[in-house]
Amino acid sequence: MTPLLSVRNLDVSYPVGGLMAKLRGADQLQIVAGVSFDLARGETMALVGESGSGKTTLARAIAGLGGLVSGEIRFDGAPLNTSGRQIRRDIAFIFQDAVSSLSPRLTVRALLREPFAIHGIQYPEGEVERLLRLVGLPATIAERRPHELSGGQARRVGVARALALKPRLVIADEPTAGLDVSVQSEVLNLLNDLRTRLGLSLLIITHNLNIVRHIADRMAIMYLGRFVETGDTAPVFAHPHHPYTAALLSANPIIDPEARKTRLYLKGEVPGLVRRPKGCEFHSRCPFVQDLCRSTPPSLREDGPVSYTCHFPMEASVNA
Amino acid sequence: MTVKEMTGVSRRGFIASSLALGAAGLALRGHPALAQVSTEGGRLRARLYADISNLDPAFWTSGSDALVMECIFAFAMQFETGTSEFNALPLALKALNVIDDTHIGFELNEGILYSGEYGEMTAEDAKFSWERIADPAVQSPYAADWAQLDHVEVTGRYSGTIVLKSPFAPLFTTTLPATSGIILPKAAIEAAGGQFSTEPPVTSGPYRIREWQPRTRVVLEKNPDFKLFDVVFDELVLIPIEDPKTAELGFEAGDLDHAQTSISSIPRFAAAAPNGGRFDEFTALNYYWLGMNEANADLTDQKVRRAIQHGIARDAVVEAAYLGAASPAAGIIAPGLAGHRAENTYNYDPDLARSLLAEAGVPDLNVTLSIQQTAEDLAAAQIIQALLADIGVTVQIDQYESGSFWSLGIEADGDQWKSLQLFLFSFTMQPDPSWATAWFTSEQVGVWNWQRFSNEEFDRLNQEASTELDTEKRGAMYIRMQELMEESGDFVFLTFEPIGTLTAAGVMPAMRPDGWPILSRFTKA
Amino acid sequence: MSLDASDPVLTVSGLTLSYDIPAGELKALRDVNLSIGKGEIVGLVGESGSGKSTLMQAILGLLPGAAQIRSGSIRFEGQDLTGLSARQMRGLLGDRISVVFQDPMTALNPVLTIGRQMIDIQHRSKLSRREKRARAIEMLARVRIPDPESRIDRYPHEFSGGMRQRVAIAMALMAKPALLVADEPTTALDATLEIATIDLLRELQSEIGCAVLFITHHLGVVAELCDRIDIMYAGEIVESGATGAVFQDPRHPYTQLLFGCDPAQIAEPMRHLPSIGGNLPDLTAPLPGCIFASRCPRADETCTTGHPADHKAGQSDLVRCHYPLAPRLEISA
Amino acid sequence: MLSYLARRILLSVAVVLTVIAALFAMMHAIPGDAVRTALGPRASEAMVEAYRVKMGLDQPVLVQIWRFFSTILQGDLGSDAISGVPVARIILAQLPDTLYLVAGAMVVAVVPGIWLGVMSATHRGSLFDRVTSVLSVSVMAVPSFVIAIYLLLIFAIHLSWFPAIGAGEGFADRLHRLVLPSVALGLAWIGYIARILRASMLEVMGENHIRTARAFGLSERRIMFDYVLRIALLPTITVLGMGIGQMLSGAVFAEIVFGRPGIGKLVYDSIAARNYPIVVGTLLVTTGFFVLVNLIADLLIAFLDPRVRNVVSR
Amino acid sequence: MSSAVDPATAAVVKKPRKARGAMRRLVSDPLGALGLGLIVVTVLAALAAGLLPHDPVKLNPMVRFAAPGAEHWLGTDNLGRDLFTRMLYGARIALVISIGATVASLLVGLLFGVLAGFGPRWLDSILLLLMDAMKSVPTVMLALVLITWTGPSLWAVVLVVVLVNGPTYARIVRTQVLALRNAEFIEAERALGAGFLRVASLHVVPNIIGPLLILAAMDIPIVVGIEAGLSFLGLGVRPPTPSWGTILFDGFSYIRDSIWMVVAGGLPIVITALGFTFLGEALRDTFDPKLAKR
Repeated sequence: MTPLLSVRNLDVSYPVGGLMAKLRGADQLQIVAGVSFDLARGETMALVGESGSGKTTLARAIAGLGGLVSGEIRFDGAPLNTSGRQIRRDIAFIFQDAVSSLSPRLTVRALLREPFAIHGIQYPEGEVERLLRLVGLPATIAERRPHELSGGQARRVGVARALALKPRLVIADEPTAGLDVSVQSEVLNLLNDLRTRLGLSLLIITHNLNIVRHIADRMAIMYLGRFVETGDTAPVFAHPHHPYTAALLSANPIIDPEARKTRLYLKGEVPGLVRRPKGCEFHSRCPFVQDLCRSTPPSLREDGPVSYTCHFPMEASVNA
Repeated sequence: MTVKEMTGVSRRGFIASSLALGAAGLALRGHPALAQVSTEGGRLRARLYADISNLDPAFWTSGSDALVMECIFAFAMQFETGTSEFNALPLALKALNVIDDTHIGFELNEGILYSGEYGEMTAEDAKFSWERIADPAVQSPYAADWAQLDHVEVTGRYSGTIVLKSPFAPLFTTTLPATSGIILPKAAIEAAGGQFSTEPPVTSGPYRIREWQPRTRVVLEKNPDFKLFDVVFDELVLIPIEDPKTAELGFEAGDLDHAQTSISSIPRFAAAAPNGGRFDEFTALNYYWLGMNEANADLTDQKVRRAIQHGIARDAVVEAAYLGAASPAAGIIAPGLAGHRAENTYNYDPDLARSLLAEAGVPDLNVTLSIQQTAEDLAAAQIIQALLADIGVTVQIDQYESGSFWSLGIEADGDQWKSLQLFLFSFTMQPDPSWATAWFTSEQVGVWNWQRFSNEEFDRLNQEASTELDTEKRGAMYIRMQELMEESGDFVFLTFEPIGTLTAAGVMPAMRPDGWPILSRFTKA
Repeated sequence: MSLDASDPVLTVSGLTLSYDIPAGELKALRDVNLSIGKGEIVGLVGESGSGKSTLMQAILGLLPGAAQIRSGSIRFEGQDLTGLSARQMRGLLGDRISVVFQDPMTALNPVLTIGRQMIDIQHRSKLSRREKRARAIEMLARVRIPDPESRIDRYPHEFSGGMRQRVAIAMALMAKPALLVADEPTTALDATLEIATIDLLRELQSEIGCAVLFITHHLGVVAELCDRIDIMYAGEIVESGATGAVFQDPRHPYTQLLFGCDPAQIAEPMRHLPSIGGNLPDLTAPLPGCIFASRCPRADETCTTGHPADHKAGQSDLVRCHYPLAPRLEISA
Repeated sequence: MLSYLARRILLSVAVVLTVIAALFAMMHAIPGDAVRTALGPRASEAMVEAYRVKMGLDQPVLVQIWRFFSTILQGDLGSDAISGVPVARIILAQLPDTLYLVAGAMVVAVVPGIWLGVMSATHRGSLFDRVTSVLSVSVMAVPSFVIAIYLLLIFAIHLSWFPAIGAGEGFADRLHRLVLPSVALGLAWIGYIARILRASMLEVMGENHIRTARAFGLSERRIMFDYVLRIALLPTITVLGMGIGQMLSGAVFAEIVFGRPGIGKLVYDSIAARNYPIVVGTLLVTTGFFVLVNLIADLLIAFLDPRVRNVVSR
Repeated sequence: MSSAVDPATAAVVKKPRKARGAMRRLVSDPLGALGLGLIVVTVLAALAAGLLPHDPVKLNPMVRFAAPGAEHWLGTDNLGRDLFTRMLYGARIALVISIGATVASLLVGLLFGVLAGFGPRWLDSILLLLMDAMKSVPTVMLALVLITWTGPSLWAVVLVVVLVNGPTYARIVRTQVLALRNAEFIEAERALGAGFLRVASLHVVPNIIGPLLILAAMDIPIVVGIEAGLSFLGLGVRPPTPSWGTILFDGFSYIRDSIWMVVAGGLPIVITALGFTFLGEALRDTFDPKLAKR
């Protein structure tokens, strides 16, 4: 069976600077580089990385929301037309900032009817109530405006809007950012429930590894716009191959002072995208860097359900 | 002395005197606050109606120029002040000797010194200066002032003879006592490159220029070498102020020692001059009228023009514009002069006006009324606008700065004359009726005859009247001429304009009968 | 008043505070008790709207005009801060009490160099400008700012977020204060930076020996860094105790539920995560009973009518619950 | 900083060029003879012919544009239609008096404006603040020529405290005569400055770094002047930049009412005289001045605010 | 052109508030109430102008400079016209011009601002340069040059206002559009497939128009000032149409003969200006306090 989404060698750049930059030929900044992955139907995949790793850019490019894209994106086996209208129905995007992703002057009802209006679809009677019920909101909320909603409610409305046109892929950008712990579970549970009930595929962008562990089938770790490690969630957590993955996993604060001792620390700061390091792009921060890393980019390696790009992968025991 | 020969007056000359007499003013006296500090004789601050633009006797342009030239150059002759008669007296000249109609001998005063290295004024200088203006090659706009000059013969260091091609009466009334009589040394003019503008290479008058700040002030200081008459004030500060109302404010605030007022303020100042100063009013000679350009397509029909004549209640216009300072006129020749008309041939009659318009087939006429940018013209224009609205004529008022206004009807200045329709105009006068009518002959069409009024009988009468010696007959001729003007429909005679001047306490003005100040002769009261 | 080593640096007792808002009186803090011992790191944990920022502002004397302290005291080194004049409070701030704020992007003056700001805050010192500058450089080096001699003349926007936060820490600790208040200093940082910053803070704290009040909503950070933990909910401190003890054996239902729904605290991967239902109570008109009653699965009539007292329970020093000794709640998703 | 400088200067040049281009387009768009449009009806035939040759009006439009630009950029603004004197010289002669007036108006505006702004921001909500706000808004609303006439009526005519007309000579006299026109021109800007300063001070006072400064026990005085005002003044500088440029042309009213020489009066007289070269020349000079002042203001802001230098404008 | 503060960004997307409560708050603000009162007076004056017994252009030189009295409430001018009547008719001119010109400027600003904000970058750059160029010509100069060529008329005044205020509004709109263009809710609409027209009309303009209207209300006194100023210079409305500016100029000319003309021309300018400014300030404070930095 073909995967629902199949991405091959995807590059995403953004135009930068003005005339001078154009003359220097430096008018584009490559943010995502050479990304390939598949997403199966009904599967949840998490894109993980720190700020500036390019995870949001990648997701937006897939949803056709910007960036100069090269490479191949296939949706349901066919090349994806990122500027067409069909993609808007097939792929739904849930934005990070729930409240500000709702047009401030419209009521919830109007917001929920919009997808139908946009696509010229006859609005099914009672659909607003149905959608609200679907995301666990009372029908009375339909007459409110975005600023009258709580963060959790706004996020649910966002989800309801995303689901209105029965998409097949939902991309959620940091769906729990800014939410309290007690609320974030509700949102994650909702997404998960919908995934199972509606047979959606989910692409979740997050920097929070703790939620990834619970909800994602597969995960991809991004660094400077590249996938440094991809694979099924459990094996990656159990045995990170890439030092960056290991560092991220160990950066989880814990109560046990003993466990802290095995923590992996990274050197320095994330280098700018303008000056990508040579060789392995992670070498400037890698605690285990060797000469080879500085000169030669590592190729993709596989270890069972996990693939990674590192010359000298971590031993299985390190993060035990 | 009256002028017999009018053709010699140039347009530029006319502009100049019109401006000067119509608007300029000036004063003298040390102002307590500032003036006496520096100079013993004090300082006199007077208004110029505009900034100076050219002080070359052959090329000057405005009355302000003339006023300043009269201070910095020793004129050949100068009009007497403080009298009611025009009387030109020799100044640089010591004597004039009319040998015959075409030979006039002259003798210069000795010891008139030029500034700089140019020494004493001589008969050679007179020859050079006068022949220069007359020389067609120089292209002086004032060449007509010396139109009949053949040449000047130098007979001695200080004496010579003016040789005319034919008799030329204006020589004594408009040429020698005015700017065209100014005598300048050849060397200086040549050093300046043949002509100059605002920086005279040489001066010879009671004052010389100390400082000129464009549009701000001209400061003149006393010339110690000048001996022809006693000069009282050490310093003249001439401030260009175009708007007479502003000048009045300046005078009242103590910023000016002498200024000409607006006509509408005359009654107020006549009742009480501000700051203990004096107010003088000069005889109303200058005439003010509404002209219509009969060459304009909308106005070619005489019925239309006559309708407009009948639609204007002149008393209302005059009253509104001058706030009671003047009365309506029936013509262009002031009371007391031969040819003065007491009454018009028509009266204000809006009904007749309307029927005339209907006959002409223009029940809703739109015309523009061009005026100068003064409160008085604006008031008069608005009254006219209202009156004409009453007979179904819509008037749009266009305001112009004085300079540009005066080129509106002149063919040499472009095609604007074609679109000119109605205009409010005033001309200056000398006390002779020939001054008034000279501008409306066929020859003057496109020059000063903006109405483009052209009438054979008028032209003939104008010619005959200038040689007619019988005052009564002559008067009748001029009355007939005004009738002809009126019948053409081109003219609505409005009024004769008085001139008022304000002079600060402690200053004794020196004024010609027409209200023109001779600043160098101002004294302390 | 004499101080001995066992005296806490800061004692908040019975602090009740409200805001005057158009809708009435918002009771932001109610009978808050908190104490921080010398050299102790105390974590103050609470979700949005729990009042932890208000408490911080009250301690620092930086309350907005609409806030009114109704009762209670904040004693710092024997002085009641609530009674101090603005001038007296200024005398303490930046000297005996320092702060690190949450947002490193806006907490520094954008138009002054780092050096200028670090020199300015030494306004009490009699040192020369040059010496102050030297101290600032030294301090920057201590927080591992590379090349501090030249960096000191840079403007805040020329630093990365992590570095800015380290600069803020350097500034806060320069005067060797007795108490450092850290208001979510790592929230805006990425995980790897967060850990590094926490390590740095711990290191500097142990050198200087100051007490730290660390405000956060991140349970893991408290576990990592703090000696003691105070849990805040809706304007009240509901549980307080040694970190290890509270994490191991939380006694207040809210604490239990909170820990229960933190994915980091759940060892086994589970698709369906637990959550706490319901909403925060309306603080303009709180019900007479327990503040958590409306969301508590164990609440009975006692809880909705009577306000619970503070109890010692289990290993926790303070549990504001009518049933502090009840068995642990079963967390189910 | 250098690139900001370069970009900002480039922009100013582009703006000036655009204005010149717009002027060219307008003159050619207006029906009728472009030369007459450029020179006005009073130009003599000789001048018209000279201009025709100079601008090459028989040449292709591109050549005309090039000549139009190059003559203007060489500082040649044409010649007065009446006297033939170069327009640039006429304008430059009038500029000083107007600049004195603008300087006077700036003093009138800035000193009380800043004081009121600071005082009302630091005493927010007080009676003083309320009164100041109402007054600021009130003076902003009233056009300067209305103020000018009332000042003239009251202080020059009725009370005779100040001279009514002219620019005067000598320092004391000039200063004395500058008072009323400066007040007329500057009064409204007191309000603008006070209001903008108050607003931006309040905004800065609410920023986190001020809280940081407070948390380090810095004195209020120091916080106000070193931390708040330093940032809050930046928008005020922008406003002043705009203000100086607007005053330069707004001076026309004060100059007419108070009978002062200056470029405002010059341009007013030139309009009545249909002396287009002077009107257009003055437009170019004041625009150039305006652009220059705003450039200086922006560079000053960039100098004072390190953030601006790094902002890449879209 | 970048500057430290951009007023426009401050105005982007804020919470709409309930209109009725806002109106109450507006009127409870004493300044807002005063402003509203003054505007109501001005509007009533403009409406009542036709009811007066005198004709605003009817001349009667015989009763010039009459002092205020029962017949002429504010006296008469130099041509004997009733000043009170002229003053009220002046209100008509002032209101019609200022509101008409402001609406025209708003439309122009909205059109070009949206074009620049949404259009391709080159179009934005060109429009931006044009806006900056327009704004770099000092207002009075622009007016003077324009009127030298067009000749004085009401339309010229409107044109001046559009050229002066239009680019300002366009710039504000553009900045807001740019800010909104990348706002999450716009992204969200686009992610749903909404087209340009839908996004612009349904989501962008409604979020921009509020603050823009407030700014425009606050600009009205400036427009009144421009009209009166140009008429004062003889470059606005033509005589005999009564404009406050022409009344004031007549008053200035005859300031020694009667002060009532200066009062009749100046006072209503002051009143209207204060009215609109107070109301504008109150509107802004009520709906959009962030605009204060403009």
